[in-house]
Amino acid sequence: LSQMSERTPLEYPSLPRSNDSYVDVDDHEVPLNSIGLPYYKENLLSAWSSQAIFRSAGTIPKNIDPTKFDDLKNIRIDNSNTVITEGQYDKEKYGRRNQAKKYVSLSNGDLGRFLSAKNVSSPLKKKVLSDDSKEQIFDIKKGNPPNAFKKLEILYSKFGVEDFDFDSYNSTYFSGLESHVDNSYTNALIQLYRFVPEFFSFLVSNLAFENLHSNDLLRELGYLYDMLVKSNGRHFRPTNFQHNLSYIPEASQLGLIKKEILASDGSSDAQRLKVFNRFLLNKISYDERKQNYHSQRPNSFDKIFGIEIEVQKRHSFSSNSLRDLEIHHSLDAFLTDNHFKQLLQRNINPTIITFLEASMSRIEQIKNEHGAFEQSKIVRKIPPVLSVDLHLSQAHIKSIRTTKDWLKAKFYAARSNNGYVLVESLRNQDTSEFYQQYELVGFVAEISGEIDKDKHLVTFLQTYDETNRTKNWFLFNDFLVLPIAEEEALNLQYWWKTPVTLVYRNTSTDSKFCYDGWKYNINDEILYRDHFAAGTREGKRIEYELLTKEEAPNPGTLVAIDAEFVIIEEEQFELKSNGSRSLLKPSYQTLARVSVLRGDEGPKFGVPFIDDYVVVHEPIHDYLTSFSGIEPGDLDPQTSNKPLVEREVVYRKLWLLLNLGCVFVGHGLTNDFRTINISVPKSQVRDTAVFFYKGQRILSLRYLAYSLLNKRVQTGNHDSIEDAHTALLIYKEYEILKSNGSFEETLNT
Amino acid sequence: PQSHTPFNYPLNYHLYAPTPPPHMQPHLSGNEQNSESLFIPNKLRETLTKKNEATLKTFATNQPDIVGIYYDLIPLELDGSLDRYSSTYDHDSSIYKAFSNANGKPYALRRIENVNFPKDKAVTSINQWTKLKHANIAQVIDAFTTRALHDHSLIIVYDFYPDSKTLEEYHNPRVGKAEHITEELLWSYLVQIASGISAAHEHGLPVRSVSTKKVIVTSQNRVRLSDCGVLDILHYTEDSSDTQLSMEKDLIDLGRLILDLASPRFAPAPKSSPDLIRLQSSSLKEDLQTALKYLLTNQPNKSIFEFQRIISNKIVKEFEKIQTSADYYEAQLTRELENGRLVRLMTKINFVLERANIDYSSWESAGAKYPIKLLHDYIFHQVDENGKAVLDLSHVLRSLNKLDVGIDEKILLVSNDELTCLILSYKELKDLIDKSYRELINS
Amino acid sequence: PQSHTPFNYPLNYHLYAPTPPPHMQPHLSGNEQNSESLFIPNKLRETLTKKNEATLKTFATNQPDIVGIYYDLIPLELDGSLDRYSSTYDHDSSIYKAFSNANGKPYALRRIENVNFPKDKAVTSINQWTKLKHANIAQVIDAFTTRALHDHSLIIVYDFYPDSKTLEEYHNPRVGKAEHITEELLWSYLVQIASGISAAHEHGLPVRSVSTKKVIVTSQNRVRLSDCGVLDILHYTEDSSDTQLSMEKDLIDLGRLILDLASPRFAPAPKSSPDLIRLQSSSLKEDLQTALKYLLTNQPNKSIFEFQRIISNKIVKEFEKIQTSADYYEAQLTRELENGRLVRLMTKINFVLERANIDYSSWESAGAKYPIKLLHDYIFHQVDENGKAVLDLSHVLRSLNKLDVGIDEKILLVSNDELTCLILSYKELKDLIDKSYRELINS
Repeated sequence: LSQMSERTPLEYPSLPRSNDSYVDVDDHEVPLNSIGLPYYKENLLSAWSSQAIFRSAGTIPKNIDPTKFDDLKNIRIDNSNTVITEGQYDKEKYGRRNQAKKYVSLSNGDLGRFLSAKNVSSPLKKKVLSDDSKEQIFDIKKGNPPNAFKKLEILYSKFGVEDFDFDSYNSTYFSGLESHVDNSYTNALIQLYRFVPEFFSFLVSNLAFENLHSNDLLRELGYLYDMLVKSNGRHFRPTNFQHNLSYIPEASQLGLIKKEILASDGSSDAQRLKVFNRFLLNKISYDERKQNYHSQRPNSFDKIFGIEIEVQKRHSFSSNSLRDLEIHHSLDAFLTDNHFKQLLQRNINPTIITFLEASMSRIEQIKNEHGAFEQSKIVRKIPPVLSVDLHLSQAHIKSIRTTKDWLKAKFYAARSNNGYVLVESLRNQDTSEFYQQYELVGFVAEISGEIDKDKHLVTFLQTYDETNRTKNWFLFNDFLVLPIAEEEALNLQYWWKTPVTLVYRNTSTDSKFCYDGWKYNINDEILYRDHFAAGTREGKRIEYELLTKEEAPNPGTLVAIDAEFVIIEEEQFELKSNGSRSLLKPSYQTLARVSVLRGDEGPKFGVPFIDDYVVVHEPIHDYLTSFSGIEPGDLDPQTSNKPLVEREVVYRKLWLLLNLGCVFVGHGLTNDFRTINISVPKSQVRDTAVFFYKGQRILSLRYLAYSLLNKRVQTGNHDSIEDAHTALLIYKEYEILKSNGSFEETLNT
Repeated sequence: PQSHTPFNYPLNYHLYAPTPPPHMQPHLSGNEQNSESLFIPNKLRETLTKKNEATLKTFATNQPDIVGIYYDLIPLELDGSLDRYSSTYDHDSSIYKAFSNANGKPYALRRIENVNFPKDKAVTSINQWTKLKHANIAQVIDAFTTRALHDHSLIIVYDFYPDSKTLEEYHNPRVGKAEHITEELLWSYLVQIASGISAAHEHGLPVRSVSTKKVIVTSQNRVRLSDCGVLDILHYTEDSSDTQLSMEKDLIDLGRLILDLASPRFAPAPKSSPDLIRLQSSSLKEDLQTALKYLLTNQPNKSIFEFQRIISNKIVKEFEKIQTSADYYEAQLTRELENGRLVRLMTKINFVLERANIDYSSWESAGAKYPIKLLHDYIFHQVDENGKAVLDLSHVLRSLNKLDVGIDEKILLVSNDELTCLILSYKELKDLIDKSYRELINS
Repeated sequence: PQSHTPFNYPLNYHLYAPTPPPHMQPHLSGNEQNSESLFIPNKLRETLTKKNEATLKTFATNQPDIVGIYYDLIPLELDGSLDRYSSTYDHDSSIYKAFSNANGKPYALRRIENVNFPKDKAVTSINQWTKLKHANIAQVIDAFTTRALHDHSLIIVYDFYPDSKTLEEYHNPRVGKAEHITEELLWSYLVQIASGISAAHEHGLPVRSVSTKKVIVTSQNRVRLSDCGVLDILHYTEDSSDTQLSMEKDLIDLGRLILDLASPRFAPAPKSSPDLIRLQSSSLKEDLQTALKYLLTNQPNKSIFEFQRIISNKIVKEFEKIQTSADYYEAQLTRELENGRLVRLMTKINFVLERANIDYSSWESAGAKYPIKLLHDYIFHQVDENGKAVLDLSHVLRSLNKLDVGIDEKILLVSNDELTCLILSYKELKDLIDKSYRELINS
């Protein structure tokens, strides 16, 4: 025992490898703890506090595309075979050197954008944009485009698109365009021209004429602009316009058709938009000429947009020359490399004016199989509205970013022998009479992200507020519309903002928006006749009685309406293991049948005067027969025994009823109007689903018919005549209840 | 001064020791040691390194960046087949490795293309599987459907087992050497798979995917049922009458799986071939034949639990083997205990030193970091008398360990220009680094 | 001289990587990690470190230097008792740790003092045991008699299981906290010990030493039969008639062992107390009672194998648990191996970088080392958008791991002046580091 208490200090035996021997780094056979620690009684230096928490696990790495950097070169290291790519680094764009990427969790859904999550008592109550969310979408962070400029997604809750809080993106009276639609990249240009008064008034006035040509953009864009105005700040979905565009063969050939899919194909929308711009203006010019072909009406579009260009070709070795006058609707603006270099050498930073001036008189040397030519293109006349497509090289873009005030809000143009002289301001009052003033209406800009997929188009627009007599700038980004300061709108120094298409207009002549231009000489003939897609009344089941001229609708005329739809494309959704179902995209429905009934008291009360089936050219995914009553074959002109018309026919009828001031009665009309693609002001809508709205529940037509009218409806397949009729009766009942003051009581029982 | 000689600070702690049992080296006579027995066996190191590589591997693909909460998808060809159509699922199907945004860990994603569900609830049926944790079942994590892959795909998420192969690919690879099959190995598989099946059946879940194409080898001789839950979703029904039938089928499938593996050319027999005839014509030993016969024969009250009672002596054997290998891993782990400490220490030094915009070559510009820089050079930039670099890991570790503890031993640090020198103790240097590190945190 | 004093105190392992008390521990969710979650868990590391130290520990004694081929003997007090007399062996007895001269490994030596053999052959009976290798039996290595300890001692050599304790010492220690006993743990012991016994019985060997004093705990919840073969030698007889009886007694001993552990105060009952009455009065669940009843009751054809069939479902459960723990050890080992490689990699980078007289900030002056320097900064000198240092250990580990594996993922390295950048893969960087390191060796 005494031996045990006198223990001598611990010793360790010698180990197979001595501590002092040389150890090669790559000798994996030596464990690192073959070298021990000295005795310690304090925290080791290697100890890390467990309070230090690292949050980078799960951070999604940045994708690096080596081709996206400027001045790429390969460097061979120390004469070896190792070759490394070196490029220029853009700190503004990519942030600091070795900047840690922030962790962002993907699982935090954006619930805030749904009305159902906002505790709003009625879906019809308008929410005012809070300052908080305003800040969130319009916060210009250093290095990154603000959220308001980025591509916005519509989110669908289980209640569908109606639950999405569009209003939080737009508190103005200008309507935004929804993004989940085919060719949605064109939204930027559609909005741009919407604010050109000459163009707007031309299109809307033109709606007075009956034009039933298929795939006619002149008409469709007119409808669209009329609807945008009638929407009065609510979002609108340009489905009819895009549908027409998609069916134009030339548009497909030009690569302008971009189906609404969830992933982008990577090609540049900016490039596509410039092609679309030229195509659209030419097509409208063509559509107008086609429409006016048989009438003696003059064509007016070319007077608004037509740029007269004198083209002269001179053979280099002879005096042969060809002279020709061309009409273009847009100006392709670019600087040649030589010209650009010369400017830089002279220390001149080109502005938009330089680009425009150079593009209005151009001399090119052309060599082809016919020999060498010198070709000159001189603009002889610029139109009241000048549409400009910018074609910029990387060097140009760089110079734009470093040039203050590259984009000019106005310029003055004077004709000269060699095209036009453009100046920023008039110094010499004597010559001012030769100059015409042009002002920037707005422009489309490309907003880049760190990766190509994020590229996106937005529009900056200047509007004139007639009541306050002020000019204001707005940002239009699909369904987002925000006021923006002029300096911010015109600022092109951000790495993520590149101009694409601009519109200037001549302000010497005053032109106003004519919102009811269709009023004059309106042609409403279509309301009083049949216009079947194929055949005549014979052999068709006709359940309606055409309107007579004596019954011509007036403001306040009550009509009952119901529409049926078929599904072209089923809804897209995702399921999770917690049982939740998230809607990515609602089903794509198209109009299949519309019934409109006389609603005013009289002998023909409740008698239908429109009961049109609509030709559907696409393959139909689901006829929804039990809801719509539509049977396969009903919508095909070859097989149908129904009164079948083309969509533009029925649309014109409805548009006329709307513009003649009819009041529409129906049940749950929001979705009907949305799918018909019509925007009806509230004052012209009597929606029984809204009247009988109780708590969060919308009462069905069937339930209302049973409880109010003691009537059983919808026992078999739905029938739009019956449903419109039922809604009409319910509305009449509602009026009675309302007038004798027992409505609230009835609703609560 | 001589009291400060290094001998007063023996490096005695946290040393590695000869590994505790089990000793798994090849037979070597007496003091003849090879590196395999002294240090961690190379083959194990290689295997584990390979797994690490398989986990980290990425390459540019045209996959979408993100599916659900998963990113960096890369397709795996677990079954070595390029044919996307899976007869098991009657859908096109593929499998991906991806990382989770929630925790940064890798997972395996089974994708079934173009699905169409009768009921939304089908997907929630996965929750029964996610709750089941078992060493012989590839852990089921989640299921969801997605449109991100340009169709309506069903994705079932599993733990990722790096470098794993299906039994078929392992024992009958299209390229490379097949792993040899012994009767002992068959028993091992039988016991392990039965163990997985019994856990599922205990929870009322038929496995439905017992086949050489669906059982994966995740480590040496370790197998797991994989792709569980897929058919539960695809063939979702609220009618539970087929559960019992499917469980009985699991047993027959297990018998067939072993028969397939036992057949000389690893040829799955045509479905028409009677299993029992195949069994009798095989050259398997009697005990295995008896076990398989139970699995392949229809009889009342047949169950996986009854089967396990029958083969209990084999289970005991496998139990012993797996204990041995757990002990072996533990023993190997004792050799590698100090690695983490050194990583933490070196990271701290590297955090502090050589940050941009500081000139580390003088007191004036670097302040407290000047001696740290000189220490760094002392540790890593040793030279011999000719100025040639001395690259000695043991010097590095010795110095680092002394620094880690912060002993009082003093060292001589010479300036870059070799004109001045500092004499500091490791303790003072430790404090300087600690201080600089704190400053960095609080800056 | 004063420098020797501290070594008498054991190390405080918590200074190595401190863990705050449970209520202070931050709750980590999903993507959050701290230094503890990134490295081997403290508790496991401590256990393994203690094993290393137990293996290496030695102190000066008056023991002879060499016994047989074994040296550096130090006495172990495995059972915590200073009383040398062993009632089991009816001899004075003790146990030592020693290193083998043949292979340098540590072994445990059981010494029985003053033996006197009827037959020389008795010692050779040990060979039956040495051939038996089993995860639940402390491996028997050798037996010999020696006069080196100043008497005629019998020495039986076993593998050395560092830091192991007998069940009694583990669950009822004279000092310190006892390990809690649950019914689940009892099952685990039962399955393991039965596994060891069945292996012995299969070889025709009764264990003869199934008791809480002789079963040792070698790792968390892992037990082994120990001291096997001693009584075979001491009570050597060529008459094999008692083998069957001894085997039956092993079963009863096993039953008693579990009963002893289950009794509230861990009080081994007097031998006279009827086991079955103790069993009935215990509060054990029915399945365990049934199992113990089989062990404690006399019946024809009773065998450990039959017993294992009865408890097969429990064996299956233990089988699953031990597989899971093998997987756990494998995962930890993988991580520590990674760390080992990272230390070597960091050492290389530090060898190569920042050597004097080179400007690392440009291609011209640094050549191949320029990208390595940029990579170093990328790994260690992350900043946030305000330029503040981001000290993210998990970023360091992730990047170094990718570099070590050399994957094809490309990274963007930005020059000091933030005007140019390099785009290259981890693979290329790894090659550059290797190349620079080799140049340094050969310079």
